Amino acid sequence: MIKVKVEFLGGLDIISNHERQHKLTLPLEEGDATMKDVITYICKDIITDQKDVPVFIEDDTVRPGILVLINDTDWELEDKEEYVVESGDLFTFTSTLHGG
Amino acid sequence: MIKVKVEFLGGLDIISNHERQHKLTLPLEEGDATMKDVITYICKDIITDQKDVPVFIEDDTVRPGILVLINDTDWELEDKEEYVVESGDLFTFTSTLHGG
Amino acid sequence: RQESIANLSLEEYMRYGRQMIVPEFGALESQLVLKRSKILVVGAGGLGCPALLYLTAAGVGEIGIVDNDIVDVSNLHRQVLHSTDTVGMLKCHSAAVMLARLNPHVTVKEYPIRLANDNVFEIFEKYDLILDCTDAPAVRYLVNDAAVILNKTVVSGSGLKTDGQWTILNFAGVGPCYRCFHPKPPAPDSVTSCQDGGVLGPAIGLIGINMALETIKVLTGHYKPEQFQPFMCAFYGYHFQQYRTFKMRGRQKSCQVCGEQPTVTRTLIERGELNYQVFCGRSEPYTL
Amino acid sequence: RQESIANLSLEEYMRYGRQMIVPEFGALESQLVLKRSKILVVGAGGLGCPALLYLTAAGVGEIGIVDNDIVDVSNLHRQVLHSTDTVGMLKCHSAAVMLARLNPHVTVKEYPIRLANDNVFEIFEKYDLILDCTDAPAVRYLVNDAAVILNKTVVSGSGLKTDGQWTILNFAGVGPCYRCFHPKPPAPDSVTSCQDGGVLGPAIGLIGINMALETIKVLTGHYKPEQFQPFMCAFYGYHFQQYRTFKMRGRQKSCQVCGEQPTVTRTLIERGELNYQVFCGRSEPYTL
Ligand SMILES: [Zn+2]
Ligand SMILES: [Zn+2]
Repeated sequence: MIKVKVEFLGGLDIISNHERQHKLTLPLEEGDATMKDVITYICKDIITDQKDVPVFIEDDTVRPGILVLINDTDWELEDKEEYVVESGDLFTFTSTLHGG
Repeated sequence: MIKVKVEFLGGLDIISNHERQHKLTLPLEEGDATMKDVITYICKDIITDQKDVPVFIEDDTVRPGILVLINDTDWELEDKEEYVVESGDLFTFTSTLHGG
Repeated sequence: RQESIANLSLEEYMRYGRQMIVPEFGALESQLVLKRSKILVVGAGGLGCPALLYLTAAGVGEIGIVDNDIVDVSNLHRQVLHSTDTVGMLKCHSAAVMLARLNPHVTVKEYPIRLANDNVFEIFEKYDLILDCTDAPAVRYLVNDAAVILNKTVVSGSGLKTDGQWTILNFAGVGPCYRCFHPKPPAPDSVTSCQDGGVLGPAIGLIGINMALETIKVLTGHYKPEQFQPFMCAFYGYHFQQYRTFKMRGRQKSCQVCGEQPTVTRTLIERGELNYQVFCGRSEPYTL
Repeated sequence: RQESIANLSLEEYMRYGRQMIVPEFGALESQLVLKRSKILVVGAGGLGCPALLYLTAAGVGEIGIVDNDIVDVSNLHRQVLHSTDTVGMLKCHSAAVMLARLNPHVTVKEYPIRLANDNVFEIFEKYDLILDCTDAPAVRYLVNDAAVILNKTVVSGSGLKTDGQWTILNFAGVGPCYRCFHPKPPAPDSVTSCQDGGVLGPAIGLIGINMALETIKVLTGHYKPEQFQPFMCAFYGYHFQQYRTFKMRGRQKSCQVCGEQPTVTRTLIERGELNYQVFCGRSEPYTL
């Protein structure tokens, strides 16, 4: 069991009943779970309405325009989907904004 | 040995050669060290010039006008001097500003 | 006909439309709350200028400005409501002229006076919320004490050089006040004003705008007395982690003005028995 | 005699004195750097207004403003450089008039045009640094590509409703660019402008002021190419932890404009072979 936190910011909370912060328990052991599992369980356990999954996922990964941060660091610096999850991690998903 | 971080912000870095972030190692065991020890070791190991100690300490505690935060929480909520230190703690000391 | 659109004219409806559609703001109801609100900005300097600009633009009904200072050319790098052609004018008047151009629906009242023990209560009584945009501890304690005694929320900010802080004091009569955070005044040698220590314009401007946003959130009911979490935000402009939010203590039972046995009272202040200059250990009088 | 004080007049010396004494700023030398600098602000809206105000106040030598839009009353709750009596005027002109009053030492150039493939290079070439204060992905990619090709740093901000973001792109020709962060454009259905989605004035204003501060830090040499840490700051106005600083990826070798084998080139853009509207999947043309 790995306990992590998930945040949807910048308007992305529309896919989770406007809840911005979530606790997520992965039924996996530390060392076995990767970011890919986190995404799978977000789709399964956090996204309220399965019709909203395409707002979050496109071509089997997080949709362009959504920034992914692992403990406040760009996931591009952390192996992206291959990142090995630790208890207490914070995963932030925030929409890129365009207004001015 | 307990390793913690210490920050001097809001201009208080004048007492430590303008270094804002410091690593501090306390030669004590977890459970034995309190905030009082942190303050003692800051005066001994971090404050560059002992003449600057009165900028930090008055009447045996942190000087009025300096906010003390333990892991971003007001030390008033954390037992102040009696707080039991854990490895990885962040102690922030920031001057209260008055300008407008 | 125009007035019948729930007390906003068609022009106001168009003017405020883009903030009324923001879900967190609260639509027409919140716009009407803003229109009915009266707020007082103490100090029209580096903090007050941006706070005044954005609160006037947002449509707060009445705004009072307390400042007895005169616009100086050395203010203009940060006090962006004033301009080269208002140098020498009273700041509260220079500000009022500019704000009237921006939004004629807002009533601006000018108080070209120094806030003091003998005038603070009669001015504060007229307003719902106070913005502390002042520049010295003595006047900050005075603003706090009068606001606590009159049960007004204070949105408070301060800055110096590249850094700043802001918070909400005495929120709805239940949150902590300035004396809860600072029961003892700072030593005079640790106090520096922007005029003496310098300040970057955008650094102090940021704090003023944040104060404007917090004021809108307080007025429109975003913060609830039963859920309010005391906080202080801090900004360090030349630091990688520029912004920090600190979780702060609640109201202190031992507080001398908002606690269980207050020693600071209206009578004490009005009779001049509490001398804020002496309390803060300064020989010279403060200026805003 | 006055001009001899190291190229600042006595009036400028007094005007900028309070920022020159801030140690992090860099004294007279940095003030002279600002005076010699030329910056371009693309968009005089919710982000551009506060950025222009504070950069003009700080004494940047020349500021160009690109905007072909007209002041509308629905802009005034957030676009605080404009005013009720400039409704109907070109935004770049309304802004220029106000800025001249604030600081006559700054040269303001107006570009009342829509930034496009066939004009972006000739305009950008004249400036040292670009502020991206625009309102749609298509123009953000255009700004980025032209700046990367001309080796200009971009200070970029954006916002919507209660939230915002800002970052430094293509810093000194070594930092990551907009395409490094966003190799694929967002789906058109996920893109909302402030005009359509709404925005709170102080929320977008905060981002613009932060952009002004970052611009000053870039121009005065606070960031060094060898030590630059890519970042993105994010603001969530109705969240307890309002501000976050994210550590971001560096320049990407695979980037289509700043990478090892760029496919986006000046020729491609100027010939119109890269259609930014089509790239971003939008049928209607962008507006600033
Ligand atoms: Zn109190
Ligand atoms: Zn790139």
